[in-house]
Amino acid sequence: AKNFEDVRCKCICPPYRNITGHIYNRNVSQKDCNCLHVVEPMPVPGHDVEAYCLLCECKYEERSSNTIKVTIIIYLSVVGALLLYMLFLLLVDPLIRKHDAYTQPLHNEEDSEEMRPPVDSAAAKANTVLERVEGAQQRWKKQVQEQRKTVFDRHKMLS
Amino acid sequence: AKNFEDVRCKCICPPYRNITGHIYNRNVSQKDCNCLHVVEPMPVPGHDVEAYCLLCECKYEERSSNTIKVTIIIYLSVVGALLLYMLFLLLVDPLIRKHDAYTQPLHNEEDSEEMRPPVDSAAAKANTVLERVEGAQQRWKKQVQEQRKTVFDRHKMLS
Amino acid sequence: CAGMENPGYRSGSVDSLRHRPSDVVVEDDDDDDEMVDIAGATLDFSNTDDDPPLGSGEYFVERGSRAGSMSGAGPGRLVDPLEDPLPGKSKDRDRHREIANKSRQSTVALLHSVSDAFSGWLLMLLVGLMSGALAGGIDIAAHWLTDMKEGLCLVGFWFNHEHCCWTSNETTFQERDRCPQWQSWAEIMTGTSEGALAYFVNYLMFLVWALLFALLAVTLVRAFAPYACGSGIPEIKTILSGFIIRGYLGKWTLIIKTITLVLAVSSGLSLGKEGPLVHVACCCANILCHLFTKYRKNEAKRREVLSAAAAVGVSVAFGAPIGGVLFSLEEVSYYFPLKTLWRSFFAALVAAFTLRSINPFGNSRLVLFYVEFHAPWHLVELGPFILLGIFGGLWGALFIRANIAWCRIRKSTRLGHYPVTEVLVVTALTGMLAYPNSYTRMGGAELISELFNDCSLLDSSQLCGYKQSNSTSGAGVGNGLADRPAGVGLYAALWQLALALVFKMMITVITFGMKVPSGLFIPSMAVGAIAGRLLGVGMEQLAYYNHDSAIFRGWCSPGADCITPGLYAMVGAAACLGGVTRMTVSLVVIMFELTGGLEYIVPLMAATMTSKWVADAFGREGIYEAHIRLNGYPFLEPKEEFQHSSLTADVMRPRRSDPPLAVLTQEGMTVEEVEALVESTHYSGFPVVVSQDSHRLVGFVLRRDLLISIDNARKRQEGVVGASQVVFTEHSPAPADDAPPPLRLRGIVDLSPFTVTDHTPMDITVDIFRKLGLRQCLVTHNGKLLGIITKKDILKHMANDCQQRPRLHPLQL
Amino acid sequence: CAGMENPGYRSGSVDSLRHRPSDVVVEDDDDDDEMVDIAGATLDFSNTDDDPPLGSGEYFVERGSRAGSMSGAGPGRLVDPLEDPLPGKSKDRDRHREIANKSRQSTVALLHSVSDAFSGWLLMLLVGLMSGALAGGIDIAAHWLTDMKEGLCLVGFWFNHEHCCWTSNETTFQERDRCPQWQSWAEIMTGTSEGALAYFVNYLMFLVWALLFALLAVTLVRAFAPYACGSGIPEIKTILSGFIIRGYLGKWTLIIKTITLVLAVSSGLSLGKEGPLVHVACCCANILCHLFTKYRKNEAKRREVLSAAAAVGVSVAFGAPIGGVLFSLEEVSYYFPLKTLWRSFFAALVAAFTLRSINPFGNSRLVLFYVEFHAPWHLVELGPFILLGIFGGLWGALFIRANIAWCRIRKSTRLGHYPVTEVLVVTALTGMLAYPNSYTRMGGAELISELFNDCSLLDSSQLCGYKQSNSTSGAGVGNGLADRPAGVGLYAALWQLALALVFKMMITVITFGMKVPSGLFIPSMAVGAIAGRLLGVGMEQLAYYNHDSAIFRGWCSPGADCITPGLYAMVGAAACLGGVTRMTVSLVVIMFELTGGLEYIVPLMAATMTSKWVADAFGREGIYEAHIRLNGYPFLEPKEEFQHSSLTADVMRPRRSDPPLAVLTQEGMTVEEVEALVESTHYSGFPVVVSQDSHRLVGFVLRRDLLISIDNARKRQEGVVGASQVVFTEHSPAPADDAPPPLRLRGIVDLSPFTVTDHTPMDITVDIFRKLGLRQCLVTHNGKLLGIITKKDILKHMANDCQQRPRLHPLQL
Repeated sequence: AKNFEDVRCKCICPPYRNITGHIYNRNVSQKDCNCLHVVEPMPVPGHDVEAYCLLCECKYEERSSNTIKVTIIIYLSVVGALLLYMLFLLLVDPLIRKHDAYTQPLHNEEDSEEMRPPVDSAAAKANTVLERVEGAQQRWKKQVQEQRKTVFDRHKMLS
Repeated sequence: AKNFEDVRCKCICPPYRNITGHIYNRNVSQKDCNCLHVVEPMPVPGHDVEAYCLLCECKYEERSSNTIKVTIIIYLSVVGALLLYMLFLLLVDPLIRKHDAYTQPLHNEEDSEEMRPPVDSAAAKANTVLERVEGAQQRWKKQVQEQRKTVFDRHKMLS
Repeated sequence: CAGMENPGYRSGSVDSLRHRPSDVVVEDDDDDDEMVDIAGATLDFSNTDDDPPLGSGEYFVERGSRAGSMSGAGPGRLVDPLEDPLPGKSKDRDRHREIANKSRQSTVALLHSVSDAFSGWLLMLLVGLMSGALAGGIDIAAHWLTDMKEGLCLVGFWFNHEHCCWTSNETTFQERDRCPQWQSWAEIMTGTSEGALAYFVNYLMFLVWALLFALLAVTLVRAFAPYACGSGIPEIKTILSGFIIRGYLGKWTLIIKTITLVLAVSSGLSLGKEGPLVHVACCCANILCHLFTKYRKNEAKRREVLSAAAAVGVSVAFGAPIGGVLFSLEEVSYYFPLKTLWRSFFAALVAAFTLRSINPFGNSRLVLFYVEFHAPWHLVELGPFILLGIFGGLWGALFIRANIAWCRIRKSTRLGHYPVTEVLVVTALTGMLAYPNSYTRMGGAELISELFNDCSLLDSSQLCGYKQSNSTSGAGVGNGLADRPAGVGLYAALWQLALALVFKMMITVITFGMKVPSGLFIPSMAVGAIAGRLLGVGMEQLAYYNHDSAIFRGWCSPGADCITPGLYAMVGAAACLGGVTRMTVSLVVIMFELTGGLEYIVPLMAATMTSKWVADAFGREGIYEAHIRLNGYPFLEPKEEFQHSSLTADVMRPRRSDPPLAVLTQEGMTVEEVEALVESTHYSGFPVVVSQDSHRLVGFVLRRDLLISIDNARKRQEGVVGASQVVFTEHSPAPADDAPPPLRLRGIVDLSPFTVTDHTPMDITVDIFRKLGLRQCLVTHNGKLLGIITKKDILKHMANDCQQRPRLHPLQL
Repeated sequence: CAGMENPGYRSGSVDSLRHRPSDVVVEDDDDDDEMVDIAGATLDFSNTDDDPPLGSGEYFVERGSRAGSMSGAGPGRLVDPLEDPLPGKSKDRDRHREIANKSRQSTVALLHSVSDAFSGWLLMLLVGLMSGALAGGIDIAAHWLTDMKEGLCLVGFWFNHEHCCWTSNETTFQERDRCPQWQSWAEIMTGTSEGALAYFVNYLMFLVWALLFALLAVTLVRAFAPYACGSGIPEIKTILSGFIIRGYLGKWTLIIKTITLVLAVSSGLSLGKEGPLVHVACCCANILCHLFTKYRKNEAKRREVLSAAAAVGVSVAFGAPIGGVLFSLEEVSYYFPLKTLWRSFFAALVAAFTLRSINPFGNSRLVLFYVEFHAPWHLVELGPFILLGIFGGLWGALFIRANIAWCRIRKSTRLGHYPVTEVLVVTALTGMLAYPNSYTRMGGAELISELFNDCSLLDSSQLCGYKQSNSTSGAGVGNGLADRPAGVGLYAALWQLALALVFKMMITVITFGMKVPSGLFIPSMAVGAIAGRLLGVGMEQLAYYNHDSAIFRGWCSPGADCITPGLYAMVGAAACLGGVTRMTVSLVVIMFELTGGLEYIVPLMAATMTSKWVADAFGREGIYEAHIRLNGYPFLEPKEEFQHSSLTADVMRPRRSDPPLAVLTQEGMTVEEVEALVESTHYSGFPVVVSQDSHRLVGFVLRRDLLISIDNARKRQEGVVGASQVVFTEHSPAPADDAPPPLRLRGIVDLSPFTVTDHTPMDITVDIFRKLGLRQCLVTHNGKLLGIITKKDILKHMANDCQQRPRLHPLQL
């Protein structure tokens, strides 16, 4: 977009005698960022220019509109993806895997840590990548459930 | 001293066109410390004043000449007193107390800390103020001797 | 003691142990680590899921609750996972030694050793870069979403209001952000920006967006990472003190916290992003630790990295690297060695640099409310500054009480069951009340920025609505800041500010602690800044109308610039923040990094010190300690002095009425007996003694190690049956001919457990626990093992102590 | 352990002990203190003489030498005086409790408790005021004396050159300090200021004054307070680590150090006043501690005050309060709790404020070389900055080696016997070589100030001797700093600077360590600043003549102000100082408090980090640690990691070949036996065991307590004779009918000695010693007392370890 260049020189000129305040914006290089180059048309006659310019404050500013654009787009897509995944988990997932919904919680709650892992690890090593992902997702879901219980139900943390 | 007042406004004006640099000093209040009031006579014609003044830098400075005077005098008198005392210790003191010069060093070197002090403290309590001062001075001298031995002779510290 | 299990030592003396036949467990130096990993239920695939944040171990909460339900069941509640006795030495040291030895042999190893040495710095660099980048992204996105509530940029939806009008020439001196490219919702929907209808449409859209953002935030938190809510600083303090909250610093927490922080800030709720940024930085650090072997396996080292990450968080939140380091030192960290100081500083710098190069605000500054003051201040002004300090202290104390009371209600009543509804209601309330008042409608950081601003001639905001003095001579360069009488605009602004003050004070109490990411710094500072600005303007007008009174005569002559209301706002902000968090030095440093002026150290210090003293008079805990106590985290406050004259014997387990301590003897017990003992108790470790009679302490063995060793031996070692003797001595007695071969387990015994005597005063014991970072310690009497004392016991004892203690010298820091 | 003698605990449980008949020794809580005072040979009149700086105890050095001559004589060389086991808790806590209890009863007591609480802050206020005032006096006097070498002010001898011409209108743009009121010695004596004769007279007078000042300084030091020489920082580090150097922080040291510091600085020697100012501030703190009961009697508390005083010293030396606090934290202090952080900061602020109100330099700044930079820097410049860092590191390493070698020569050869001659010769050498070169003739701080200066249009020094570019348009406001070609003046200046660099590098090596007060900061910074300025001017000219080369094209267009030589000088100064002292964070903070610009954190950090890494590659010790080791102070370096895999059993006494440990049994020994045991050994403490057979540890008793108790009992208690039993148990067995009554001494036994097991790895033991500040610790095996380990043993072991250790990862901080 041509209108949105990434540098500007902004001069703010306060009210002076009977002239109201003004803001001047121009696309100039840092070297030229001063009152004489930016304030156009000059609202005061020649002999007053120096005094008027002393009051004005000129600032050279840079930005990267690309960074902004990319950041916003990434942000929106992550939020979108998360929403979709949430919907998936809420609506689709329960339908697919209704069958193993009964065994998992039991297994999670009562097993002591010392005994379970060797079995898990042995099992995990033998499986395919897909099943591993599956397993990881299951574990993650259990973790989230645990966290939810802790924070929202039992109020043991972060309350 | 009337010549050394404690405030000044010092304007340093760098070379400008064909005028060499100048330093202006004046006794003015902080409010009046600016180029227009201090630079006199103005070396440039009226229309150049503003430009010339922009280059000059005026600083308002304060000092306390009394503080300086008092500090220096105190310092000199302390140094003088120390020198006199040193001379006294070097020349006069040994003459006065020739008699007990023999016992002291022995006493200092061999006594273990646990045994000596009770005697000292018992002795000190019974005495007059003058003798206490005397005693304190003696102890101090022993300490300095000890320090001197440590630092200068044995080089156990601060080398 | 438990927690004494010390791989460093073990491998140090492994040469003498390795070749004995029964030493099946500790076959490899690293084997131990792997066992731990297995025991911690972490699979090989662990890199793709939420790793346990600090090594292995159960969920802390799980343990906590279980422990709670069984309290009084026995002596040592050894519920905390394994740890080095002293933060992070042994394992790392061994690696060094190994590397040093190797590198004598080859040049490759030399390179390896150098890269190993640099990996700490590299990690810091990465943490700095990642946190800086994330903070930049959060800033940009939050700005955009906040402005989204008001309108849309037509030339590119991704621009916020300011950037939309960035190059526009149509902005005016009065309304600097108005340009045709930016259209409010009313303009888009009804075509007009004036009138009641437009106002109503804008109001409605504001509310709708706010509710939408809040809903999204709380839903995402609930769905994906409940740990992402809140400020995070209390939990990080707890983690740094040595406890483990699994998943708290994981990948999902990071993602969700980043995303929802933007939403929460944008929804207009009275919260800031500083605390959550600390959490985000710690998540980054924890995740990046997985890239380095050195840090993946060593909890203590990882904790040092987390300390540095806390510094990084504050560094990017305020653009104050030094302040961040001091914040981590003063407020967050438990153990802060010099090495960490250097590294924290480095990481904080890198992060600040990254953020600056992203330049999220377009002003080449790291924060929105950066100011550059150079106005002088007069000694007399210390009076009002101290007044602000008192206000800050009072408000801090009040806020903590009110917020804790509210959180307790949330925790214990039905309110806690409707987190989503709560967030929505509070958002609606905030939005409805905030919109009509322009000072509450804008974001917190923007408000602070406006309040910190001193009214130069270039400013046109309502707060600068002074009557123009008649001496506007063109020659008076820069003298436009002289005292002026207040105009109508300023009086209106003051009223709005006063209302905003009341509103902010109320709403912040119920906002902090909701189930969205929420920081406390910005709201606290906003309250203080409003109060300070009000006082500052008051002082200014007082000085203007009383030039000749005794106090103002010397320094406030007409035409002189004697009082800067912006400075008062700054001091007020520092005072209120100090009252709430009880920071002092770090706060002053942060404030002066914000302003770039060393001139104001004295006013700031006077205000924060007063604020701290006043607040301490009403309760010694800062908001973070109060939340830690509210949630019952096992946290041993390092600042507080323990003021009770009990002895260790009074606190240790077993108590007089309890059954005796469960111990193992170094020889004479059979495998079956050991198993029975282990099964019958829940302790995670057992002391080993010479004999049941003498009770002379030999060492300490962990339940887990014991179980796994016996298990392994039964499976792999020949002849080990239930009747085999278990031998913990170095040289076992010659077995009887017909007896099965003994099971030698000296390898798993920690031979250097920490001990104190039963006569040790508790304050010394507490100090030992704090300084050495212990979890447990054994108690002896005349060389006999008497009992065990754990961190939990100490916490319980201190809690009792706290209730009984007379509160008399709050001024004694 | 010895060092465990713990009055806090004792009085905590005194209720149960006090009324037993034989408990004659510990009758009063404070009695113990007084006994100590007596034992320390300090009389009631002690306030007028040099008090022991930190409680009682012998001269540390005396002990050291004695211990050295008898090494190997027995197990525990318990040569260190009594101390609280954990820095400063017990006694203070008891006072609190007492006060808290009392204040429930009356309002007077409430006031008392408040004033007690405030006394710490009051003390800090006083320390700040006193140190600030002294620093101001030193600055003024040193300036005056320095100028005295050149001439005299006719209108008031107390004015230095600058103040003599302060209001003169006759100064010119070129020679800003020339005015008729100030006359050089040549003018006064020969009447002319031109020509060879005048030069010769000035030269001669310069030398004469320099020699006189140096002679005075060294004589005064020798006559009154030999401890006033040197920098003082190594000794203060040692004191803060818990050791006692009697008289080191006394009144005489303060007076003499203050006086001679001025003389030493004025004599033109290559030394600064920063280190000695730290010593002066610590002396102030120690003396002021005597005003407060709370601090007079508690060594540990006093040590906290000293930590704060170190911060104050740097604060006034550099006008950098925050930098000072960090310096104390990073470099000086051993134990730095948060409370100390706050108080240090407060004291540092007060001191800086005091100094500023004295305004010694007349520029409203705290230091001579304050600068305010705002020139931007470019990323490419990091290259030269890192080069400067490498230079700084190399120089630092070289300097440390050379200086230590020189000091070793001084220590071991005949050179050490002529300190006065040495000082005079070095002064003469310095004066002769320095006078012809104007950059060495001026003082160190002045030189640095000149080098830091960026050449604006207002400057006329030789260093700014650029050819005027032809574009001196009047409109180019403030654009006079653009790159210019070097002129003749600048080339001359560069030559002089190069010579000055070589000279400074040489002369500083032999100056530091002479028997006058001498700081190291200013000379180090001067070396760095010269190098940096040279590089900066070089870069500037390179950029000027190569505008279009690849590296300069982007940012160094003609007419742009792209390289600031003053910034290079600043970075160089930081790098060299960092190389010598190995400070990092505190140094950066000091530098940026000096410049008031946060923009330069990254260049400064890059340079100091590089410098530290490079210097560490050549030797891990900073100059202060090197001096500590050279002098053999008992100092356990808290930064260094112990990298050796030995066990406590290898280090403890008694060794295998030694006779067994001397122990007392808790009952069964007679008074005579005890006395014989005590007489036959030199240990300052003895463990108490249950019986000689079982060797089960009961407690620890100090030699001094034992002797005094027995002595007292023999004098005052009826029936105590040589054959009386000494009983350390709580309930003594019924004595036989004809036996004399037993002497009960449980009251003096420390029942909570620290113990470790013999299997504890040494690194853990070292860590315990460091963190808990122990002096000794008992070693047990299976509950049996085995031996004792002291700090000295550890130091000896670490020294051996140090020699054998492979030096491979210097980059690992």
